[in-house]
Amino acid sequence: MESAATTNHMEIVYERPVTLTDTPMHYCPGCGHGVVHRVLMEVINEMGIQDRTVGVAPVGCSVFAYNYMNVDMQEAAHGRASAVATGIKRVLPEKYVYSYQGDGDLAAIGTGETIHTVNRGENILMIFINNAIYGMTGGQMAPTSILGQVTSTTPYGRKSDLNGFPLKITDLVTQLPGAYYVTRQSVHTAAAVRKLKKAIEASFKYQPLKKGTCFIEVVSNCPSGWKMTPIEANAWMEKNMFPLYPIGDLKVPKQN
Amino acid sequence: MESAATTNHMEIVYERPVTLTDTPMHYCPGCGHGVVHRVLMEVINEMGIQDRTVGVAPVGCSVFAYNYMNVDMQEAAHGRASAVATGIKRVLPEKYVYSYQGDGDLAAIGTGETIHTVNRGENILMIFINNAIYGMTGGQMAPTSILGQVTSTTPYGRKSDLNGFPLKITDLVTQLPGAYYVTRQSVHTAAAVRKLKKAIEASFKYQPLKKGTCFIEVVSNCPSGWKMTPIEANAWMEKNMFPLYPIGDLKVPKQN
Amino acid sequence: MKTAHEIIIAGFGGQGVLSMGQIIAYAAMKEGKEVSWMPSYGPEMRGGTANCIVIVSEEKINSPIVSTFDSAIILNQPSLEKFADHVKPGGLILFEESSIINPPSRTDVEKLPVAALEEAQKLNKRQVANMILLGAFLERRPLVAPENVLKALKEVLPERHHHLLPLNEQALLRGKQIALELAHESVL
Amino acid sequence: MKTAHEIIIAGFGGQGVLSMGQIIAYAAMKEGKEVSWMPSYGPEMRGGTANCIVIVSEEKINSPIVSTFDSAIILNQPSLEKFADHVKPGGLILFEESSIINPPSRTDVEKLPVAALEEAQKLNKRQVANMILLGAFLERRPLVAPENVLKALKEVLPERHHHLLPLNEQALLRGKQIALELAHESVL
Amino acid sequence: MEPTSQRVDSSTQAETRLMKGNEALAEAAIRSGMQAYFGYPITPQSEILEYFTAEAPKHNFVVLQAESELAAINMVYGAGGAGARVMTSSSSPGISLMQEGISYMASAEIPCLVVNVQRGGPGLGTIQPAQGDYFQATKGGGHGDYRLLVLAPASVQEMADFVFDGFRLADKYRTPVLILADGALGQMMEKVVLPPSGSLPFIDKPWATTGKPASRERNILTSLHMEPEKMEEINVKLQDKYRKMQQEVRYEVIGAENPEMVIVAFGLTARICLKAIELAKERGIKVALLRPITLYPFPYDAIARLTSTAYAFLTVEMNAGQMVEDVRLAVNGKRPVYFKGRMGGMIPSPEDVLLEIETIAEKQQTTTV
Amino acid sequence: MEPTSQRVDSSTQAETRLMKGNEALAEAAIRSGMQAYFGYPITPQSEILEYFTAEAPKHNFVVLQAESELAAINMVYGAGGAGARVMTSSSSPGISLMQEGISYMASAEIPCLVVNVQRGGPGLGTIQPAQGDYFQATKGGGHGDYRLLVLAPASVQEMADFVFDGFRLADKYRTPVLILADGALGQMMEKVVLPPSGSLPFIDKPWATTGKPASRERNILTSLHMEPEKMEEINVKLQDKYRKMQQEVRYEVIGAENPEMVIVAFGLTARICLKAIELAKERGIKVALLRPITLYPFPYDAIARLTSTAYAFLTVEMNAGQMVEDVRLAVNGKRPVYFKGRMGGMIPSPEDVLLEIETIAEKQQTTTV
Amino acid sequence: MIRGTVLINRDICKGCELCIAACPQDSLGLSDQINRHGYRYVQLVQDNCTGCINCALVCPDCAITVYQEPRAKAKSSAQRVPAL
Amino acid sequence: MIRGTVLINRDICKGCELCIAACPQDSLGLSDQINRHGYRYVQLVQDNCTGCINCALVCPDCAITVYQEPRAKAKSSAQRVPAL
Ligand SMILES: Cc1ncc(C[n+]2csc(CCOP(=O)(O)OP(=O)(O)O)c2C)c(N)n1
Ligand SMILES: Cc1ncc(C[n+]2csc(CCOP(=O)(O)OP(=O)(O)O)c2C)c(N)n1
Ligand code: SF4
Ligand code: SF4
Ligand code: SF4
Ligand code: SF4
Ligand code: SF4
Ligand code: SF4
Ligand SMILES: [Mg+2]
Ligand SMILES: [Mg+2]
Repeated sequence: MESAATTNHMEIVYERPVTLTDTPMHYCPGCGHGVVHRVLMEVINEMGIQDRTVGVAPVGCSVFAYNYMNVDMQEAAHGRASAVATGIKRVLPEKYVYSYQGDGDLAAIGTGETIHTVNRGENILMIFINNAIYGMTGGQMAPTSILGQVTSTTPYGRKSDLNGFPLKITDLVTQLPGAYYVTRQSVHTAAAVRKLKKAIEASFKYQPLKKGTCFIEVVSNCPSGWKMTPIEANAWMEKNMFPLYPIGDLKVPKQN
Repeated sequence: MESAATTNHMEIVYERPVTLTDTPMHYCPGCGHGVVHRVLMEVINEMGIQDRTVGVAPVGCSVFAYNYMNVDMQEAAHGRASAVATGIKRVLPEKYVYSYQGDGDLAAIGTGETIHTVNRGENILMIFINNAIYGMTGGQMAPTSILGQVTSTTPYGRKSDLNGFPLKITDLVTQLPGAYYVTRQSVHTAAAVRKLKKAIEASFKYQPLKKGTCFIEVVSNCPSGWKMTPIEANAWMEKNMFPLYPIGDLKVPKQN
Repeated sequence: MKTAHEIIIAGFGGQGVLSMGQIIAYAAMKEGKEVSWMPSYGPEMRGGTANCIVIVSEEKINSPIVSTFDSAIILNQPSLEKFADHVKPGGLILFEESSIINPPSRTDVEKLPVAALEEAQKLNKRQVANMILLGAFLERRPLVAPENVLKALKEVLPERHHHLLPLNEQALLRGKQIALELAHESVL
Repeated sequence: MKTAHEIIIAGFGGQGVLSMGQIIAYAAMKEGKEVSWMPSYGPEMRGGTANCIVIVSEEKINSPIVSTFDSAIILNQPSLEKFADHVKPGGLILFEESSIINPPSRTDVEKLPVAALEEAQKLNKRQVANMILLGAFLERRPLVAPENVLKALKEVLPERHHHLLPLNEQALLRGKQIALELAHESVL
Repeated sequence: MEPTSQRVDSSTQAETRLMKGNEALAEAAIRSGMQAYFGYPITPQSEILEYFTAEAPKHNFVVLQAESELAAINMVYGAGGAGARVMTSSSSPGISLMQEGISYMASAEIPCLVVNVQRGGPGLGTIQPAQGDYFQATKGGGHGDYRLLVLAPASVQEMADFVFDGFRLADKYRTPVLILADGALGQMMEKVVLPPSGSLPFIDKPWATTGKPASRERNILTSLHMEPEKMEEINVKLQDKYRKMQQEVRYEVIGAENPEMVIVAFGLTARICLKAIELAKERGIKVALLRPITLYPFPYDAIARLTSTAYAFLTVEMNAGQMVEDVRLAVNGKRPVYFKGRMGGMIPSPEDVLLEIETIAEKQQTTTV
Repeated sequence: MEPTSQRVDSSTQAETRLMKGNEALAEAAIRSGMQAYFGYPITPQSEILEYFTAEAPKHNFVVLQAESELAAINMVYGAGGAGARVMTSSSSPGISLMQEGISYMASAEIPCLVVNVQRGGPGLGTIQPAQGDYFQATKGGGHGDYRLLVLAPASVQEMADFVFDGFRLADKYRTPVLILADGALGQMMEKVVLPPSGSLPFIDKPWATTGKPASRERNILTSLHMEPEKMEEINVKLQDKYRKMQQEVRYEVIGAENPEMVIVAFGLTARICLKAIELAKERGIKVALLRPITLYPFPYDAIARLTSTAYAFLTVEMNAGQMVEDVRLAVNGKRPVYFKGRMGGMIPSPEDVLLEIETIAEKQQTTTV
Repeated sequence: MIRGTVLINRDICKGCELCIAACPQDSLGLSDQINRHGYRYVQLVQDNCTGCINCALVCPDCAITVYQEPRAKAKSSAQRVPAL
Repeated sequence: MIRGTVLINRDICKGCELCIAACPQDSLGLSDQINRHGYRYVQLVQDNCTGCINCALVCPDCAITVYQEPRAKAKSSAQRVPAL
């Protein structure tokens, strides 16, 4: 530990939440997964719901989320996190249940489960990390990869005629009557992180109302998969992903 | 054969197309599947593309479509017709390829394939028979069943909190950039049948342009599953399904 | 009667073939007998033919599927062609008269043509033709007591159709009568 | 040299451990030898440790996975701890000097510490440390001819990095020199 | 439309009813205290889901028609992991789609009940009864080394009873249990004595993910272990469990004492063989039936013991020859093992089987003369 | 990031290269005239898809990253049914998801090549090499009675060669063929002599759905046959085909003539055993290796013949004991059959195997003394 | 008014009555007879058919062939297939 | 201006530099040393930290603890967790 100024007489204004385990995270330097994990755990800590929360980890870089998140967790098969979360929530309707998935997991192999979970309006929070690539398996094209993006399976850039178009799955789920709250956030600046935190807070507050699914897309980075430094990656994300995946709310509950 | 008036000196103004086999169809009396089959085969006959067309049958009441449609056909696993059609079209890009699926097939188990096929803009025609029920397996709830609808798995009526909402999958695929032409039609009147025929014609004309997927939903009936006479069924459909699934074009190619 | 009685009931779907079998099975069970009811469950779609095998036995039933029968109750021509030869010598072939164009030619079985449809029309309800057949059958093969058949009927019919019970009872009786009348002329 | 030479090369991911092995294998193949290169392919994510087993043989290679080695080229401390005891008596442990805090204590093997990182810094390219180690290794175990190593390098390096070939050659040479210098003081 | 047996009110009393196998199974599940069912319609077992949806309002269980079998099995994973007594059911093609999920559950040790009311395959096949999924059920249709405890009912009564056994064993071994039935068993009606409700106790599941209280570490359910050493450990643990499961082996032997011939058959086929054995007896051939009730664990020893009296074994299945491999492994070369199968939805008749018996008996005669 | 072996230009000449198994397989596929590939990334075989996407512009084949393994296998069905030389590849969990599709293809007789580069299971498991999918591959992980022709490569060379064999056999028998490799074979580099392009002829596929000309009836590819009689007919036809396929059995025997002990092992494990056999020889124990190259058809007869000389058999696998059942069936009780396995991504070492050999040899000594 | 007529394939007609509902002329009605599949089939009950083909368009079983007196310019939407 | 400071867990810092970019005070910089995972870690390079917690908010590895001189009314968005 290192600190230039002395901390005597100072008070802690930010520290690791107890809901985050001590295990150092395996993510690459600068990877957005870590930030989202932390913010999620901060909210659970601050809301005091650690003992009533069950999370579902996906297959993807965040497959080990359960090593870091200090809540009961299940690790789902690739793409099925929302089905697993459905199973949990249906038998434990009073618990807080969330799923956490990448773009390959949620928007490729898991498309059917994603659409139907939201369409049923399962009273869960779905967190969707869109980094426009398959991080874990070594940087292959994701459904959300942008046109022209070079990945290990689009070495000459994604072309719509060969590989289809970037899939805006969040826009699709927004259409579904089961969606209660849908928002798209990011974690590349302190301000963005604060907004994401509010969105997660709101989602957990909505959950006991049983009004439907809360769905949060986080437009994120993959420095390794994109072959960039974290700073470059965030800049690339702002420049190339934000126009396609604009940050902001897509559906907010009607005041009543 | 029976005819009150003599047919001497008269000419045939409607007869069975040669693209429809002689096999009597196994569908229940009044079932819309038969009409759609016939219209589809009329178009193929009239366009003279029988020798360049490959169809894909689903699992559902129309599983035996290949017994009636006099074109080369493959029978796909439940929900995978559009993946099978993708496989065919990718290796035979100059042929006309269509898939034919029910609502359980296309919008439940096959949701992922449906979304991704259209999102890739596969240059095929997808025909989607929405009869708001699983006809083949005995009248279970379909993703498109309407709220309150009594089916063998919603004996007290479909409830959104238990069973989710009617899934307007055609509205979803309309959003996808790969969709070139999306329309919703029906077959309960002669006028409706004429419109459907136009839609199918248009779709096959678009196919060689390689501009993306043509998607035709046919809002149809299931007298047996709904436990109604065909006439009652069509009336019920107009009254209950059309408001939710309004007939008309959802996406038409831009003129250019 | 020997310890097990094996019956095939066959016709078109919708003729009440399957419930006929169920009623026999249910009534026999109520009498403490061993029973099994095995439908030929059709293709995953409507229509077509339907049949079921019912076994009523004093002992535990092993195979619920048999290929020869003590009795056959036949409601259409294709079924007759399929099953007529599978009735054991000395067995019974009971059939709906108007539905059968070519009656069975076997001479080593009892043949009982019942004009059930016609009779049902007379009762103003085509749907009870199967009960007429059942009544006739039970007259010739009294596997279960009539009062138990009525009880079974009550159990098998959905509540909302219970007002039809008297009509069904009437049909059963009519069937019994017909069989009695025919008994005199029946050819072995 | 006996008919097969079994080598382990181990370090952190990104240190060029795997390509070192590939270069040896490729060069040996060009010389008509049998070769195998077996990476420990890591978890489905970035980072962590990496190693590969390279076998160069006059004869057909059966198991590409072995648990004792003729030579070990070690680039970090965890790898040294993992593999030091698996080097056959009389074998070679070559290691990057600055990365190893506790050098191997065995006395029945040849130990060759090479300050590859330091030397690479001198060449203004940390990334060629692995070539320095390779040069040193081939000096002590001349499994393949230097010209074939250069050829292999050309094949293994992506085209866009071909301008680095001279630098790599320099590094190889520097490694050779170091090994020669050390040879005099090396302890068995 | 086929008639449906009358619905019964689950009760704390045992009750005798005439029911379809599918319905008896569903009613038994309700009485067993099942807490959740997730499934997708498929013939010949859709009655199970239908029965649950009709009964649900009267009881306190979850029933959900999933969007696919894939979703269903993963919902089962979630609910089972959360500690619920949970099940799913399907028929052959649908069960194939569940293979990945089943492998996951075996590995993460999620107790649950899976019911396969088999139909004729391969492919879409037919909806007629078959036993073509024996290999898939007993050797593991999914990837990796795992086993399911497999129960093979042969009557409507067993369709009901094995639900209780299945849930009990699933909890006991923290493992998915499979009931391997067939379309005929699902569709036929027989008398069934329904077990009383509440007779199957619930056990503590301290490993379940129900929310981490301060008093314990978080619970994690996973099948991922990147270190092969750790993954091997998991496998060793599973294999130990499977060894322990051997004690659950069940079978019955019916027919001749000191038989000259033994038929091995399971499920409905076994009952058909009993009829054939009666016929054979009339012809003076002493045949016994060995009916495996658990297909995994398989009654190898029981079969091996019979090699001392029987001169031949005949395996009868509604498939092209699957269990016969296990019978051969049990007999281990000591006696000839014959096979008779019907496929694609065809049911062997007692006469089919009798013919085999006679042929084998004749062969034996010629050999011994 | 691991380095990737250099890409080579497919050519009409045979070429010698140093390549990863996955890449050699992909390059061989291109040279074999493969017309379409559909796949979904999964470690340890993603290089196959990556290789194809990099090479596609230079050649005339279709490569498509599907949205899932489920979609991929059904695209294979479509393309194969349309007459194309088509393949997919995946690793264990992904292959489980393909089981329904594979059963469909076997039934509809769609020729294609499926590659399983196995990793440790069950469940998500680990990405390290394993052979835990032997049962799934050889007994049918999907539903119904069907078999795949299964080839088990043991070297990078065979990873390449078996693509040619696979496509040839798939066409010959109108059947899906499976290459059962493992992660180590996919990731390791060896010398490979790449077969020249164009050396694998194309055959006529009059059954393919390519559009119905006036000159023939329409072609229908289906696995549905509602009449059980018809479905049984289909099954009989399939079983006939599988019997004919027995002639394709391949294996090799290496090591001592008239061995006292025979090791049966496939794939990479076989090569590890060879090393162990060398070590055993030094200790005076004469051991031979029988390596099944086709896992289905399995070399039962070849193994049975060896029972005349060997006093014991040892099966070594990277699983909990799967092929050993087939070895037992082949040996049929004539000799003891031992098993040594490592699981969950662990690779047995030659020393592991040697220990088993010595233990068996000792046991034999004590018995014979 | 143009004269037409229809030929109904009574063997494949399922008596769904959709054609009856679709006929603007009320020309069609159910027969009292049943065909070999057990269905009451449709027949012409009035000789006022115009050959508008509406009935044929809605028939799910393609059981209806429609004839019409020749006109200078046929306007039916169905292609004229020569009756071979 | 409020005074603050940060404590950086150098063992888990991965040197991604995102905190450096996020700091409005330019208080942070990369050290020349590497930690045991091989990463150059971050350290305070100027003593002008205000305790605004921006750095902590963007840190993917939760490597930063932030301190601040007590104010009458703390306005940080993070919950005050008593340091036990
Ligand atoms: C059935 C199955 N298919 C494929 C895989 C391989 N796989 C693991 S993670 C992954 C994709 C991960 O991408 P994403 O969901 O975007 O997560 P990220 O790593 O980018 O966070 C894939 C294809 C698998 N484990 N299981
Ligand atoms: C994998 C699989 N799951 C389930 C089934 C059973 N099944 C056959 S058709 C069908 C649904 C049919 O409904 P739909 O697609 O709406 O077609 P329809 O019959 O209404 O035309 C189902 C669930 C199957 N054959 N395969
Ligand atoms: S590969 Fe990408 S998504 Fe995965 S940990 Fe690294 S940076 Fe994050
Ligand atoms: S069940 Fe419904 S969809 Fe199927 S044929 Fe009958 S009416 Fe048509
Ligand atoms: S052609 Fe027109 S007028 Fe004639 S019967 Fe048909 S619908 Fe009626
Ligand atoms: S529409 Fe066709 S099937 Fe229906 S009644 Fe008329 S002719 Fe018959
Ligand atoms: S953001 Fe965190 S991990 Fe990155 S450099 Fe700063 S302290 Fe280190
Ligand atoms: S707390 Fe604010 S001022 Fe202090 S180092 Fe972090 S970002 Fe800079
Ligand atoms: Mg991603
Ligand atoms: Mg439908």
